[in-house]
Amino acid sequence: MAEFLSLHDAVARYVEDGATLAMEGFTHLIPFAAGHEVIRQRKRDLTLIRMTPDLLYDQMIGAGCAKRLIFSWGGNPGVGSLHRLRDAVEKGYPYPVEIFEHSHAAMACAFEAGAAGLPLAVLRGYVGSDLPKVNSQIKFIECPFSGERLAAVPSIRPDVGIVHAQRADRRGNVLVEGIVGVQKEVVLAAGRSIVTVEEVVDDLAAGPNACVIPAWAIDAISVTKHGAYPSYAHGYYPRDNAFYKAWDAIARDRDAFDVWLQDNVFTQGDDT
Amino acid sequence: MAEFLSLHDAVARYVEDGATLAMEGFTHLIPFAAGHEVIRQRKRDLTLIRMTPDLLYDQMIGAGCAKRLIFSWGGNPGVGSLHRLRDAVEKGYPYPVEIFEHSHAAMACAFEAGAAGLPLAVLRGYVGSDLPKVNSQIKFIECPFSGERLAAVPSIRPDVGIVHAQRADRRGNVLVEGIVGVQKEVVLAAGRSIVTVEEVVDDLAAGPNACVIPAWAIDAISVTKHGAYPSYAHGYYPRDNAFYKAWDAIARDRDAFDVWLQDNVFTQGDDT
Amino acid sequence: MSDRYTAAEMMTVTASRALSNGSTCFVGIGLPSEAANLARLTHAPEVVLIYESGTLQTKPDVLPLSIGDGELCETALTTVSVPEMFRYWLQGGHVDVGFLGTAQIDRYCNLNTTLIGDYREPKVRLPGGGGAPEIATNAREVFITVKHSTRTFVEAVDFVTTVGFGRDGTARDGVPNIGRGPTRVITDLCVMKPDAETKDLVVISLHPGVTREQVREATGWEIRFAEVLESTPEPDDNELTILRELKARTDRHHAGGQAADQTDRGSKA
Amino acid sequence: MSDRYTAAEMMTVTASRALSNGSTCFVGIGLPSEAANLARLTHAPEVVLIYESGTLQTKPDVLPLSIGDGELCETALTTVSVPEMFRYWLQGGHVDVGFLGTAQIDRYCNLNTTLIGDYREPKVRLPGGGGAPEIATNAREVFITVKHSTRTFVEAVDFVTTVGFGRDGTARDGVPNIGRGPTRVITDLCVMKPDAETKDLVVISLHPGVTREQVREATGWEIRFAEVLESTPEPDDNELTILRELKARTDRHHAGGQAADQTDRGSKA
Repeated sequence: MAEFLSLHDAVARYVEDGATLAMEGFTHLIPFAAGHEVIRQRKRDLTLIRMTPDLLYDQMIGAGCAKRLIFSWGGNPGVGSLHRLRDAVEKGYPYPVEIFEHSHAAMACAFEAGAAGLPLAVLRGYVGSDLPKVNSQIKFIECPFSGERLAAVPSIRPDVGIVHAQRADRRGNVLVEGIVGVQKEVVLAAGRSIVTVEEVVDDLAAGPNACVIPAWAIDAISVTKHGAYPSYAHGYYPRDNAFYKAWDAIARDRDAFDVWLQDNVFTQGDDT
Repeated sequence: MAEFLSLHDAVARYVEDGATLAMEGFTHLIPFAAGHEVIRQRKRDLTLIRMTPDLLYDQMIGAGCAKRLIFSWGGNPGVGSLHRLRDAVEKGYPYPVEIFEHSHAAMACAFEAGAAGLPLAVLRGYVGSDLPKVNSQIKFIECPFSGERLAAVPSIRPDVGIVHAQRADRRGNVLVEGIVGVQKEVVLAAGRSIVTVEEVVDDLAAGPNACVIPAWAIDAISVTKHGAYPSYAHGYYPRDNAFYKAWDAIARDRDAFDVWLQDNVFTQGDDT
Repeated sequence: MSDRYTAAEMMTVTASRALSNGSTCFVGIGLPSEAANLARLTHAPEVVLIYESGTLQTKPDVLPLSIGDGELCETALTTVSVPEMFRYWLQGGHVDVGFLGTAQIDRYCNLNTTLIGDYREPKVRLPGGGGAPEIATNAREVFITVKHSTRTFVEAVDFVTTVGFGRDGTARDGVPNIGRGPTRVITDLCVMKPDAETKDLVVISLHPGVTREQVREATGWEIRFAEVLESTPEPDDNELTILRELKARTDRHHAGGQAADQTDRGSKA
Repeated sequence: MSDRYTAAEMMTVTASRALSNGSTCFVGIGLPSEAANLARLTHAPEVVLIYESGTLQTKPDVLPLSIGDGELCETALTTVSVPEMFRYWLQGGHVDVGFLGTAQIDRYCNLNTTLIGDYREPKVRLPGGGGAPEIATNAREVFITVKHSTRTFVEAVDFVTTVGFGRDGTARDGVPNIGRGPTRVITDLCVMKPDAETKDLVVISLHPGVTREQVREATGWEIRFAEVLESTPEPDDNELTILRELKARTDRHHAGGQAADQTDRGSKA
């Protein structure tokens, strides 16, 4: 049952060193504030899972939180590379990061299967691709009815799932609206879930089939205004495209990144 | 791309003798009018698929349209048995009907897999049940990651899928609202799809994540007011519970059924 | 027996008390639905009710006639597709209690809702499994409520639609990712629980005024009784009042629920 | 070359013309997105554009910077979850054309967007597969648009992220339920198609003013030319006007899209 906690307390309680952590948001509702809290609390040896490890995971990897990354597209959308990720993968700085690389279809299916409590996802995928040669998680099975060869990947069932959403009601039910990505799947697939929200309202004002996650499927809710910034929250604020562009220069240089981290993460936050 | 057709023409064009036909609506939005059109056109040897073959399939089976039934719960909800179905299964009247019986979970997953273009659905199901002993469609596979034994059933990919929905816009995009059941899955899984709707509107007035089926995923739309009656259409009319209760006596008796069929199906419809 | 309440009311109230506040319950239609909603309207206002039609956390004002009445959707927190319901919410592990009825039950709580007789030559064809086979294995535990009679409580079910503990009580042993199975059977005569070891049903509590003999006569096998046999607590006045109001509301609603001009149409398109 | 349009404009207009009205197109970000939206704003108003973020039938007024810009959702018919997008809409067989870019491509249209060098010791790490591996196999056919250079058009891709026809042109042979694969590659110099038999790329059309030599020099293998080599039709004024307006609108939007008070915050929670 969802408990309203400060972001500090939610991360302190549920994110342990060595945990498997999925932080999702498909270009929208990316839980940046929560990621910065993970950095501030100097969590280490995390297995980070995310379809699109963009700036958020670049920052967390650069800050030394990760030992492993499971992903399907790692870039700064519309801008270029993730330099902190590349530095970790190519040069082992600040720590080596092991990667398990998928396609989007496989990861989307793996989140779906995780939410469905299954150990595997089956898809018509990876035909002719070299990815199965470099990712031991990708296998193939034969359909017992048609004989067709289909790809299978382990479902994603992280220790902790963190997403951002627009709003919660006072009982802790959460509305996600717009590009909903895999937000619901992450919360349902995770052992523990934290949802940061823009605000708390009396009434979610949701349609009959809206994407609402009930309070009893969530562990902690942290009211975190602008918690997805510099990504966006549909109906609240737009994406700060300028920051995404500016990130390229910050992340290219180890020292510039450290200064940014000091000024924008370590000296921020509402420690309680 | 959706074409607006009369119900007569839609059924005449797409439902062939011997076809596999799924008509869905989970207690809500059951396409009764379309089923009556199938009866009027005296379609034969159909393989009928439906999770809950309630009054609609009792009528179609009693009228002699079916040779096979794939289902997971066959009853008159809150009332009792389906007497026409029982007469066909137990006494072969008017024709013998072969049954393939599943659980709801398996059929829901089979529709999902059908919509996803897969040949099979995998679920944690049928543990300890006798259903796999009497339904050759149910198999078991071993998860290549966990070793767990999981159930597998063929996906449902009918020749024709028919559902009812609240409304279409003038381009043929359809909104389904309330208890959405497997309406979207049926349309996407079927080779051809017919959607009957209460009305056509300028603007669907749907929320950003509403259950909207695009016109290009539908073959025919038939504007059919009260097309789900005596089931209901959320926002349009309630379920006629009295008719569901009255059905018991009609269906118990072969002659009473024939009279009902004559009066309410064969002498109705808007032949064009 | 009491003149304050009927045996059916005793059963419903006892079944409702089994549900704890805040638990998540996947509700079968009929008796389970009645008991679950009574729980919500009395001691367990925060019980979360889920119906297989996709309605999550629903709070119907009247009891549904079918599993997918509009009332369930209108009063739900949200309504999801049926595949999502079975995949994410049931199989995904979010259901504490599956609350089921049945047509037949045996000593190992195996349930039959498929047919009486032989599968290929049925004497009576019943509706089938519906959601029950996977509710019984994917919910953390299962409550069963059903009227007590030898027609229902049989030595051996004709068909295992939904597993309790199998024909020999061991069907769940060593199976990964499976719920505890039935933990309580509530009838109009008594409350039973599976023996912790052997898994066969044991009467743990008799309803007021009910004798062991009555239970024996209504059970198709040599039913066991607990060494310390409790007396089931009686319904209190508040429970009875709320239950009767709920049923009266329900009857009024389903009798008058449809437009008058539709009652004799039956099929007009 | 013309002074009426640039080589980049020639490429975009040619790519846009490949999309037919009413077809359903799964759109990659960058050049494919530009071409697909130009098609929608010119000859193919009924083209259905799908982005992997879940936005179905979207009609953005400006080009998205990321695959999930709010603009895509706001102008979409509806927006579904990402698992639904890949399972029901792509794998379910509702996509006519997958429109992709790439970092490397070989003669058999295999695409590499993973890395340059060896997988374990990369010289350059690229973003990875994203949606492309399954777009390329589950869409009915695939169009590829990319700038022509020896850096991109290589003898052998360092990694097959996304299959065209495999290392020997036979990867699709006998594979059930697979699309036709790449049917057209559009660059700033020419249009190529796979040979019907061998599947290796053949130049079928040179853009106005482009020579065979230029194409040969920009291609990392001995590229073939069709016996009858067409000249690609030039962009018309309407297409150029609409393309330029679209790009100007896009630049204005993305420059001024965020609130001024947020531009230097970068991370504040």
